[in-house]
Amino acid sequence: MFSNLFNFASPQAFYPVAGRMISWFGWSAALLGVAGLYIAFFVAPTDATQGESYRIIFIHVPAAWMSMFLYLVMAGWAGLGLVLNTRLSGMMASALAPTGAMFTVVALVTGLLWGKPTWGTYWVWDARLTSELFLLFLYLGFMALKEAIDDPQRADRAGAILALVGVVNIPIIYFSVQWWNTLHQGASVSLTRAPSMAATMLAGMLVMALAAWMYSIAVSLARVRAIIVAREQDAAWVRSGTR
Amino acid sequence: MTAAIVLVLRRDLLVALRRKGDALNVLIFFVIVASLFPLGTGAEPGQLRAIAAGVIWVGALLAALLSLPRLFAADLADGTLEQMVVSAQPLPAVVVAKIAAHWLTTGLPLALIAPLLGLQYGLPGDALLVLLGAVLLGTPVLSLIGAAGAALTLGVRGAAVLTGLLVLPLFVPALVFGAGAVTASLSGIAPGPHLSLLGALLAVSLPLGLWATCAALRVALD
Amino acid sequence: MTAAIVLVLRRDLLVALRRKGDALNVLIFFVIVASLFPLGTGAEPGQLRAIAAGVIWVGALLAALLSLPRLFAADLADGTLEQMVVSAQPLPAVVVAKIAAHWLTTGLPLALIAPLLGLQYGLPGDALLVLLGAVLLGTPVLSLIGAAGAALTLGVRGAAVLTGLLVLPLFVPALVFGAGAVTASLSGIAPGPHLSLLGALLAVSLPLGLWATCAALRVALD
Amino acid sequence: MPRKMRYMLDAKDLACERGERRLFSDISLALKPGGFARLLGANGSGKTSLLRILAGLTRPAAGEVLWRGEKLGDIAEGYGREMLYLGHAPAVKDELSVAENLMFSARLSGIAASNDQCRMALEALGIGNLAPLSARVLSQGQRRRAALARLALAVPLPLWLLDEPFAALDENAISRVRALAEAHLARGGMLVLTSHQEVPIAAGNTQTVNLGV
Amino acid sequence: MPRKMRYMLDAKDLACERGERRLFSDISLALKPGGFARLLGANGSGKTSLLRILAGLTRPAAGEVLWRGEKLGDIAEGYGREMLYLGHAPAVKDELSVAENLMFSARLSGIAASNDQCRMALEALGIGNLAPLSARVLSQGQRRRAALARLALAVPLPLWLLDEPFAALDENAISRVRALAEAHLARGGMLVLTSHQEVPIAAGNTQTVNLGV
Ligand code: HEM
Ligand SMILES: Nc1ncnc2c1ncn2[C@@H]1O[C@H](COP(=O)(O)OP(=O)(O)OP(=O)(O)O)[C@@H](O)[C@H]1O
Ligand SMILES: Nc1ncnc2c1ncn2[C@@H]1O[C@H](COP(=O)(O)OP(=O)(O)OP(=O)(O)O)[C@@H](O)[C@H]1O
Ligand SMILES: [Mg+2]
Ligand SMILES: [Mg+2]
Repeated sequence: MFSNLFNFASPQAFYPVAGRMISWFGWSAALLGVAGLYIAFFVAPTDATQGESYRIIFIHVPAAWMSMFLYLVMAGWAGLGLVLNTRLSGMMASALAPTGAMFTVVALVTGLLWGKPTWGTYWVWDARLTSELFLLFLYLGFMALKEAIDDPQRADRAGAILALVGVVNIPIIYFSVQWWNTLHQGASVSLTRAPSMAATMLAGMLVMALAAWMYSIAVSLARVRAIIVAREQDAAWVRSGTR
Repeated sequence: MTAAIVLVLRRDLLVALRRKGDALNVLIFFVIVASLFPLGTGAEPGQLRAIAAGVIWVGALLAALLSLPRLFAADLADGTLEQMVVSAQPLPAVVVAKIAAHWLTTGLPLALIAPLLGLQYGLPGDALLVLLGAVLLGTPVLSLIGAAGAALTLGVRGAAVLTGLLVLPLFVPALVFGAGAVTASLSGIAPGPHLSLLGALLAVSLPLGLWATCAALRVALD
Repeated sequence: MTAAIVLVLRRDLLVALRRKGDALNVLIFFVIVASLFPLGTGAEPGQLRAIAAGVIWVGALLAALLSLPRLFAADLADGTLEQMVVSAQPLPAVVVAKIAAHWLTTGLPLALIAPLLGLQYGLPGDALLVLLGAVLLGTPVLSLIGAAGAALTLGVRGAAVLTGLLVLPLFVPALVFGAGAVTASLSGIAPGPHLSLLGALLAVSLPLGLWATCAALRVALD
Repeated sequence: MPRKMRYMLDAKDLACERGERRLFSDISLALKPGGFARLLGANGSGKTSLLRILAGLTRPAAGEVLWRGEKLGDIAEGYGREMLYLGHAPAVKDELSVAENLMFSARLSGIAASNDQCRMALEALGIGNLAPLSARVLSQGQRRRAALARLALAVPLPLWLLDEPFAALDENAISRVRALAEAHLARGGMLVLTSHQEVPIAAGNTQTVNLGV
Repeated sequence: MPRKMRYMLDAKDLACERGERRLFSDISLALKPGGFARLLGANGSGKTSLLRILAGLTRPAAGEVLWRGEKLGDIAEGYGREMLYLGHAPAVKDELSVAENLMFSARLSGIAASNDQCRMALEALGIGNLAPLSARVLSQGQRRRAALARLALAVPLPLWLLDEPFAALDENAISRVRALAEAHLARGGMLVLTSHQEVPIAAGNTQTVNLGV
């Protein structure tokens, strides 16, 4: 009964749609990125206590958000594939993982660079930092597991199980600043409270976050197209060049 | 259900009994890891006491990890696993029994020897009790998560290392709360919250670990 | 002789590298192990520096131990081992190659990344060099002794207990000297004696490990 | 509905894919009590894969398998209580004795066999004298016999799925297994097997599924 | 001395003990170029054990095996360069492709086979198309074929020892292996094999060693 509802989930139907969407998202990402960086480096004022170094926030925070968000999306696709046995879901999860891992690395590296001037050290073993590091390990584990299994269908299902189990790490990252008292600061952007930072800073961060979002969509779509072609080599529609 | 658990448990324990070396290896490894530190760090009593809980917990994690490759791989190779999946017994019961057997042959011995090691590190009496409680609560978590990791990597080349890569991040909370309980008790803070967090962890990982293991085993055989 | 070594080495490396991630997994796994310790023990820079060498050595030992089961067991089960024994190539050459492949895929990557981890733990420059040297000298010892242990456990009943009792204690000198060299250099003492003891250990375990492995393999197949 | 009632095992339009390659498609197979199906085909044609689909181990790429009119996925262990699958891995643990091995695997199939019954089952395969030995010391054929001894206990299970049961057996063992299979069919059991050896099995109702090259 | 010169392989009064039990004793077997010996016996009678003694893997409880007049223990790898042993474990590594597996195992026997030769050897067993596939995906019979492809390369080795070479093979594969064995005998090679299947092999000089029940 799901067959109609999830008709778009066939790789064949999805391939051309994805092709058309990529450029839209790609251009939006570029434009938003330029705008965000402009706000970050030219509009936003110098911070009273941290000087210029605080500007890392415009990359750090969106990257950290994306790293967690993409994991949830990836796990969502993976779970969908496990339940409904749709081929496309596993490919989507595979396509999202490298981008998620990339944002995790960015969050870690910008955090490291920021830590030196503010905390006086690159790295401390605090709960937020450590759980973010383990998010990276989860992404890497997901990719390693998929890489290690020959049969793509089996790899999809095994990867999905891992991704779903790893979801427990996300609340740990997010709430770690509340659960343990750490060096890292707590959430300052919240839906329930008035933001505690300058409006331009907030705007810059949100624009950068949107850019990251668009970028993720564009890159994942491009990657999923490549995966579709690689996996469906035998399928007639690929060979006949309908793409 | 209970009958199935008892059946598989008896069988696994019998096999373990016939290969005593495996369980012993884990125990010896644990002792070596734990006793290496006084050697490596230049035994200052104060320092030792401070790191004792951490060292013992890391030892427990690694020992659990070391014993994981054996959990399902042999059963897969000789066809026992497929017999278990097509058997008249529910797969979750089989998996519960296998995990229980794993805990009885690795986690429990570790829990029993941990207070001895703590003594070696100069932990006071009440901290020893907390340590015992924490290890008793925490090692089943290790077995549960570990089983899921072992099942996911079944039949994969380099499975042992891949398993480590997959499960160690998930082991971390157990380590944090387990070591935290002992450290808290050392500094005169009540270890209760840490221990109940450990209990919560067990409660979460029981269904999650079971589900993941069963699902992964079916995938491995497909 | 050399041709045989190259042949088996190439084959084993090919098997190992068939999975692109395999060597990488060892590294990531090692990094995780090394990150666990500070987490469990609390995070004071002075303390960290003191335990750095111990942590890295335990990581190396664990990586060696984890990878041992797959050294010969798979070859025994699928018949490759008996083919190697009846082959046109001398058995010691085959064994040298297998041990070398094991070291190249576990020991060497660890040795190369160990200084990076040392950096993370705040070790000074000269201690890092000592660490690199010690790990380079020590990991082949682990591979050699480990291979003998893995060969002994094949087939022979009850040998597992024996291995546990023989091999793990034999690992300890490597750990003690290896960690000792770094600790010495940290406290401003020359690490030379420790390193030369490690070298001596390697010189002893090379012929001994080879001989024991070959003999044990023949016994396992008889 | 009528089809459901007539056949105990009913596999419809099965297809199997391995590594993006289609091994077979549109294979159907239906068994009534006493029915016997022989799977034929060259090496690699997909006999083992088909048998694993019938056992519920592998999911077919298309088609479905019904047992007593219900889909396999929905009945899970219920099917396990009525079906015996013997793959080419013998599922015999080196660490246990031959008798212990048999006892545990019978229990796993839901058959509570007494020590005496196990002994008799081993005798039915001609390895009664090996009962107390560790399975490690068995020869290749003895190991297969130890696995096949389950058949002698599996009288209550109506469906047997056997993958190459005669491989590595000597003549004596082959005729013993054959006798067990024929008795099973005679009392209304069902049997699906693959075999490269031409072993004639008497059955009221024989069908052949040829998977080709 | 005269006996030494007449026979290439000369096994005298062999006995084998396993777990304190004597499997067989006073078994003798001698082969000249072109000679063929078939080992018969029930499951567990000791055929594999005898073959392993001939290969130098197991030491006999009594008696000795001479190759070109020298005792096996004294010649070690020298024997390995002239003898091919195929046990029932196929020695095929899952991680390597079918072609790589063959190439490495040929090298191990001292045969430097080119890629083309490997390809042709696989074709001789009817699995040329599987050459680039990972051995993990092979079916049981395909895996045996991949192991047996060594025979097509082992032309320079005068002595072949084969344990159940026909098990799990379909008819086509059996006749291919049989052809390889007959060609080997015809060019003066020697062959010892065990088989429960009655596969006739034409040889100038056939002997049968019956190990009984
Ligand atoms: C490698 C080290 C670091 C890691 C892994 C890391 C990780 C994260 C993560 C995951 C978030 C998003 C979670 C949330 O929104 O609540 C975040 C946000 C943030 N981080 Fe970091 N961080 C690191 C270092 C730093 C440093 C050194 C600073 C500055 C002192 C910093 C300042 C912030 C700020 C201000 C936010 C935004 C919080 C908010 O407004 O919600 N981080 N970081
Ligand atoms: N992951 C995979 N990728 C490609 N091919 C695969 C994969 N897994 C299995 N195969 C192929 O599927 C077939 C499996 O067949 P199966 O084991 O069912 O054969 P069979 O008929 O039982 O053969 P045999 O007589 O040799 O036992 C083989 O041809 C094998 O090469
Ligand atoms: N350690 C041991 N203790 C007791 N018996 C042993 C031991 N090792 C082997 N055996 C016995 O030795 C015999 C080994 O026989 P072998 O494997 O040579 O048989 P085979 O003739 O090749 O049989 P098959 O036809 O089944 O392959 C078996 O009967 C086995 O039970
Ligand atoms: Mg088959
Ligand atoms: Mg045999």
